[in-house]
Amino acid sequence: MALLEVDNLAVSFVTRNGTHQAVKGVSFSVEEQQITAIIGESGSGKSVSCYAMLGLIPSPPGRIDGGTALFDGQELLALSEKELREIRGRDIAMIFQDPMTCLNPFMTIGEQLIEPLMVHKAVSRVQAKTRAIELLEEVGIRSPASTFNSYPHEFSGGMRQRVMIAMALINEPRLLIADEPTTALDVTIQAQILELIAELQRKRNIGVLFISHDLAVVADIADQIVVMEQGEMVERGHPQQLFSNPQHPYTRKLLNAIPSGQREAERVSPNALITVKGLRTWFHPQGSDEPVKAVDDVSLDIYRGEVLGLVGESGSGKSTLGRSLLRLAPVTEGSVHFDGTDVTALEGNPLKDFRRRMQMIFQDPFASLNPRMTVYDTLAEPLLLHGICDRKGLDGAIAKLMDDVGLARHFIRKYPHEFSGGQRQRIAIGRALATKPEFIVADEPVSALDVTIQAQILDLLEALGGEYGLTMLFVSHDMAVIRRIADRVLVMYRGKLIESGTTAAVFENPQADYTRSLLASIPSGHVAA
Amino acid sequence: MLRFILIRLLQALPVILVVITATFFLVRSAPGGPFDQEKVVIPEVKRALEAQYRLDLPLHEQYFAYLGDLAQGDLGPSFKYPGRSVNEILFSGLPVTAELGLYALLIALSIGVLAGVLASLRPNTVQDYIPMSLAMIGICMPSFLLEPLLVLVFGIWLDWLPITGWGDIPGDKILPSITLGAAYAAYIARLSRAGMLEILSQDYIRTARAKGLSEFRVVTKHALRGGLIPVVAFLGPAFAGLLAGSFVVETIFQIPGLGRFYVQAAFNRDYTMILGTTVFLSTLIVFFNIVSDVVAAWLNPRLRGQLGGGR
Amino acid sequence: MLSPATFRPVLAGLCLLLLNLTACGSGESNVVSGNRDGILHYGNGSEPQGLDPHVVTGVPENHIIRALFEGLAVKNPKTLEPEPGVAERWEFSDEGRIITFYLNPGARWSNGEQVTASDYVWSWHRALHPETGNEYAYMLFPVVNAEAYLKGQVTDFDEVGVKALDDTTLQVTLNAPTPYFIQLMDHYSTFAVHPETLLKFGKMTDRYTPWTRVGNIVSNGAFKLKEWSLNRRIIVEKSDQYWDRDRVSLNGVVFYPTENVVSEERMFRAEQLHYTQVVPLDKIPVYRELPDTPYIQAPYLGTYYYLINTKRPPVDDVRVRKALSMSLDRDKLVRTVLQHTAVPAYSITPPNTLGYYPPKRFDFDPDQARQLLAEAGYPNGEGWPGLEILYNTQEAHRKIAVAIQQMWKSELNIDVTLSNQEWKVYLDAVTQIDFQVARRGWIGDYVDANNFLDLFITDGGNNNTHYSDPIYDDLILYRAPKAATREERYRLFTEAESMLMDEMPIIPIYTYTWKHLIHPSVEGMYPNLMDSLNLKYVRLVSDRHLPEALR
Amino acid sequence: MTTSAADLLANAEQGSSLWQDAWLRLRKNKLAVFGGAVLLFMIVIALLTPWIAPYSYETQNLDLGATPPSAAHWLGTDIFGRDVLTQIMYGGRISLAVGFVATAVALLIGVTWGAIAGYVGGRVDAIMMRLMDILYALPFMIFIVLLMVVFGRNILLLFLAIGAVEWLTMARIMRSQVQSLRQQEFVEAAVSLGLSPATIIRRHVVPNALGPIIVYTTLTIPSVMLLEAFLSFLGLGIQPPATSWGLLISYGAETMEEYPWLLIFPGSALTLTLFSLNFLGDGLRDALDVRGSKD
Repeated sequence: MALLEVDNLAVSFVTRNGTHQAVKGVSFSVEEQQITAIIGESGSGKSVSCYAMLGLIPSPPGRIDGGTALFDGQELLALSEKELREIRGRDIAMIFQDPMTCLNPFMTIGEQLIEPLMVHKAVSRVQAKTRAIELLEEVGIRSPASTFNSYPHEFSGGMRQRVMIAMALINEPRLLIADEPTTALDVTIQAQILELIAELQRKRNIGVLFISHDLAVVADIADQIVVMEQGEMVERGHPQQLFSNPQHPYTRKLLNAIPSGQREAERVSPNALITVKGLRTWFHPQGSDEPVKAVDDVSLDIYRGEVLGLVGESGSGKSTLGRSLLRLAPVTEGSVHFDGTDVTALEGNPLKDFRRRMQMIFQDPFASLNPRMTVYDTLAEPLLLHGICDRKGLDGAIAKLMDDVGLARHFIRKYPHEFSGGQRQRIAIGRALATKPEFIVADEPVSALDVTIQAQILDLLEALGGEYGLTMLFVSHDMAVIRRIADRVLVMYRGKLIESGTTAAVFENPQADYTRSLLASIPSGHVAA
Repeated sequence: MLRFILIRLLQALPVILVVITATFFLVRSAPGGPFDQEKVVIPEVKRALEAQYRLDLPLHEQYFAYLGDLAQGDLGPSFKYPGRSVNEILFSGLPVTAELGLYALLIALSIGVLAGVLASLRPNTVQDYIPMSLAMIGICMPSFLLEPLLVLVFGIWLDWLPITGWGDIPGDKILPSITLGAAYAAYIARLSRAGMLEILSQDYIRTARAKGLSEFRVVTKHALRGGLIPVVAFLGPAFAGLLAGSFVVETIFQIPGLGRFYVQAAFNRDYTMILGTTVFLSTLIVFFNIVSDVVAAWLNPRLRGQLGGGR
Repeated sequence: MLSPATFRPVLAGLCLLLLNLTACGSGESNVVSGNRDGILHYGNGSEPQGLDPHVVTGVPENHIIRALFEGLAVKNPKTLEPEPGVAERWEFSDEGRIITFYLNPGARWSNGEQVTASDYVWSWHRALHPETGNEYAYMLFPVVNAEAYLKGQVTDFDEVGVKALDDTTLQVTLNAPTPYFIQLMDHYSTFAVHPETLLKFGKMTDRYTPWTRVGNIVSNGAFKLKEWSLNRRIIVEKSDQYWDRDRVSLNGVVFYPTENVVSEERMFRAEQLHYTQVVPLDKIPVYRELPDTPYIQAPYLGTYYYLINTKRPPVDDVRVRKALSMSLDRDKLVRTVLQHTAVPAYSITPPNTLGYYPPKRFDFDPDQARQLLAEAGYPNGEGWPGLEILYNTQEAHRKIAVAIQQMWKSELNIDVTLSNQEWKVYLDAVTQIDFQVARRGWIGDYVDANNFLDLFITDGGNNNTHYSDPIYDDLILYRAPKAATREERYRLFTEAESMLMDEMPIIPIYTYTWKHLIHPSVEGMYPNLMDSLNLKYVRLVSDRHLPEALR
Repeated sequence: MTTSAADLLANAEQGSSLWQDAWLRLRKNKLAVFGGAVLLFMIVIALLTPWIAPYSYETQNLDLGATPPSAAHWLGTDIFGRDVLTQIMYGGRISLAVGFVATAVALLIGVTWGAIAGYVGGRVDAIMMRLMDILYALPFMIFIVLLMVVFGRNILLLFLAIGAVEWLTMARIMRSQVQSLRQQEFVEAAVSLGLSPATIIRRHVVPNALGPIIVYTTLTIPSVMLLEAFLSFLGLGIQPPATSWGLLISYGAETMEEYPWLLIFPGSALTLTLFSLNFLGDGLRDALDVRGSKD
């Protein structure tokens, strides 16, 4: 018998605006000692179904409409809150997506770690601590005894996720639910965590329910894959079978969306639009005398018409570099020549003029659009500001922009919150293009998007780049995306450039160790596709 | 940590100096003087009085003389109460007012936090509406209205509690403390509700629930610490506010505290007393703001690191 | 690590709070324990400024100082006639210009020393010294050269008319016969202080030395200072050195600074006070209807009136002033707003001021008022330029002003605005005569019409109306003091007062009464025109209770 | 490829403007609608008072004195025999005016100050915050009393003085809002478009900080009204016979045993208004939070 057998589960949310069916009769199972992965994009109901059966969705507004969830023969949906509590944290443990927010910042790691043990099992504090330290060691935390009394903020994301895993495992659960446990992490860390989960699963013989939006990530480790779309299960099967012979069109769409291929280095004319020399951007955090050297002595050229990929992990300074070029971050030292003019010294109107010529596309389309301005207002602002068109021509210019970025014109009076992530990113692109810029910094423009949308946006950027004759600095942590879109690649590590070259050269013949480890951590699913 | 506090204290000095200067000249520009009486004072007598209190000097000399005395901790003699120094009056009233403020604050805290937390646990239900409506009443109800109500009900009709005095009769501290604390209880209730709602929507609360903790434990161990930080940050200014705002309560309940002097001093043109209370209060306000900032920062492990103290 | 540490002090605080706050039960009331122990609990209005007789001014101070000190002569609480205090008798000579006080050889300071005539000379020197800044120094101005000494025109105090002939004989020389001078000996500004005690803490003329503190102060009254808690209470206990101690019944008095009248009344109802300084107006009808009411009301030597700036239009016209005054229905005002707690006044001097009755020159007559107004050029209020009443912020003044505003509106059809100002601003405006109409009250310092009528001499400090009439000045300043008999003097006063009311620089409104709540267990408090209380006659009787209806 | 504006608008899907949208959401919130209706009612009554008040405002009937509610005087009369309903209606004019105007002053100063300090940051912020520290450190009761004493009283100054005290917290809230908004990418986007700081604050920052500001505003109005009552009580506020709810309450409180209706009715009017304000404020905040409503 399966460890967890979910059958026809339905969940809905009742709000002021009506009832929303989040999960519409989903069935899946987790076998003992196996990994089942649920794949789906945001809003597909994959997380909700798992939380619902453990009584973790707030009710109201959440409501379980029907179905069964048998855990080890026990009907979870029929249990009282108290009985469910007994199971949670003891038999079924969870790991969540964002280790930054899932650990209580006000409690020490140790205190949080031993809590499930103290609550569910009659152990003394000392015993619990011993056990916790053992586990910390097992999940790969160095000097666990001394970290026991540290607070979460003293750890990096990867380390916190290890702590979360240790916390989940401390009661030797039989089922581990991992909700996007690697999504918020850097690629190299992502690979390590995946490996750790797989290893622990093998060693301890537990069932794992792995929730992810990224098919490539789960391809390696899952024994079974369930694909969900808009609250419904569209396909399930073994990874091999799924990858080789996807049945449902949506599954095919997901597979196709995995970034692949490599751009041909077509037109790298050594005609520099931007020349950066000895650029330093240092920050001085309050209460610390040590400056943070976000960008430290970087020199580079960006050629007219090229897409220059900039890779690096979080904290490598890649975003700061992009912002420094646009004068959005204060430059400490060095020069940035744009078309022969040093923009680091510009102020007032000349600066405003240059701002028109260089634009930026941000990572998070939820944050980069003013939530209280309509699409029309958002697009009109740059057009009017820079006198691209007058009041009369405004509607026409906006309509053209909408067409260019692939948005239906009738959306024009809507607010950002009424759009999906992909649509918002289109608006953001439209805003950047409105000034008819020559140069665009795209800062992780697709990493907050679902995979299928990712592909569309990349296509759009590519197409528009040609149409508008853009030069682009494309910042990303995702090697696959970079390979897909960039002509040349720069690799950044701790504020410095450590490798540069054509995309082909960097990917096929990496020089720096760090580049090699980056490449190695690309989930093999990408390769398989 | 120490450095942070020191810097804050140093920054406070010019602030207080400006306050003193502004008050000094503001007070002096008010019509009427400390020795004006209903029955007119003979000019010779008035001159003698002004000479005794240095009021015959040019204004700027008075100002610097005052600062000189202040530097030595001398707030000068009271005009209204000859024979008493301002220091003496302040320090005779301070313990009483501080005690009253402390009780009021404790009452405000216990009622406010309880109501706020209860409300936050079931937002938009009766359990939320009732305490929050009471809080709204608490905010809206002026103390000069709440006081007679409380006195009438508990002091006269029910005859449970004494209605005046401070420490003379057992139980006479209850009504003034409640009266003074009510408005703050209401603010604290709102603050803790908002803080708790914020924290309860955090991911780590879900983590705690996923661990199988009881709801009580989730609230007390995981949510309260973060949820009450805004309340802690509010306590400093609140306490300073309580000290300064005890005027009505102290007058009505005949409590020998500081508050009765503040407003009276302004009406009496008791220059030294006005300045003394202003200096004293500003110092308290600044001090308590620093304290509550430091405590709030200290309670937050992320900020505690920034304070430089480590753990 | 955080949680218990954070909440422990809070918990501890809560426990402390509970311990300290509860321990409920009202316990024994002040009245019950006071009656048993002979302690009077006295609502005294406010915290006294101080206890130095030559420094303070004010009524609450008066009550305490007169418990601690005693003057040469005191007022009989029933008749207000002088009776022996420190002086066992006194003699007039030189047609009343010289008074010789014979001090009681048994009069003692609280430290056991004898009260001597030279103590008085020293004290009056202090009271009149220009550097002391005694605001009540003018009480001694009838004494030869007293005013000149204060103003620095005479620098040798020996020239002032006060001499110690020996330890028990004090001779005072006056400028002119002053019938009320003996009364002034019961005013604290003429009291003796103990010279050595003062000198121990500073110079003779110092205003702020700690000589009046508990343990320092040496006094000569029926009581001595036992406790002085700022803004909380002042306790005096019976003095074992007082010459007339056998007559003193109380063992002590507790004075409370009952600033808030509403609270004071509640304290009385809860039997925390034997005596209240005032009674809230709105409570008076309730108290009046009680059987055996503790509410006592009696005429008071004071007049409530409106000052008129006789140089500012439209009230520079005497017809307008009269119209305003005649259109005031004082009876109605007293009946309604004032709840019968005042007596309508038609002149400045209160009736029966030691047998003097002021003339009544006009009455409530709206018809004549309208006619006068029309004559002045404002028929039925037409063309009225507006008028502002200035008063200082106080509930009672507000009520009267609001009612008067409406009376003038309805009787004369004129618009009047109100301006309430806080005390010092109001005083400033009144002193500068920067108003049209301003409220004013005058409480007599001594029982004599002169105390009211000399307000309005030309440029008098408390005139405040620009009223000036040389004939009036002559009557008050020169002719009345020289009057041979009381009848002659009163006739001159009547003449002057008639002149005053014909010019109407003030609108008299009512004569004050004083109102107290006195617990039935208190005996020996008598109603009198000065609201003068001599605590040495007060006795407490047990087993008397407030009327049931109050509890 | 030219599209006329008319075309574009005609084709536009039933869009929702911020306020339109907020209005729709607000209408669904029964409490907020109730609050708004009561408030509107109060304001209309206040505006129309001179024409609809049952009695003249000044008319006294001294011999009648204080009487409990009756057919002639629905809410009774006060000690001058004046109609309490009329008094409350006139008092409402002052109270509402003080509440709204002083709060508007506080809003204007506070929001501007806080937005500038928070957005510009650095030295400007430090100086502005020091100035606020100074004002914070002034014992404000004494400060207002002194202001009124020194400059004399008129109602305009009263508004200003109260506003001048209440804006401090407003500025603090605004500043912290702006500081966090400043980190948001859409503000960065606005910078990269080349917008001036003033435009960015006006168009991008302030509208997004409305929620907490609205809530604090609804808290400020009661405290302003109470402050006015307290000042009037001390004789530093409005001049009799003009009155306000706070003043009526403070008089009523003194005679609550004898004439309870003098306390109950003005108290109810004030409490009802403040409750309504609170409901409306909370409703507005929710309604304006376009993001929160989607999920």
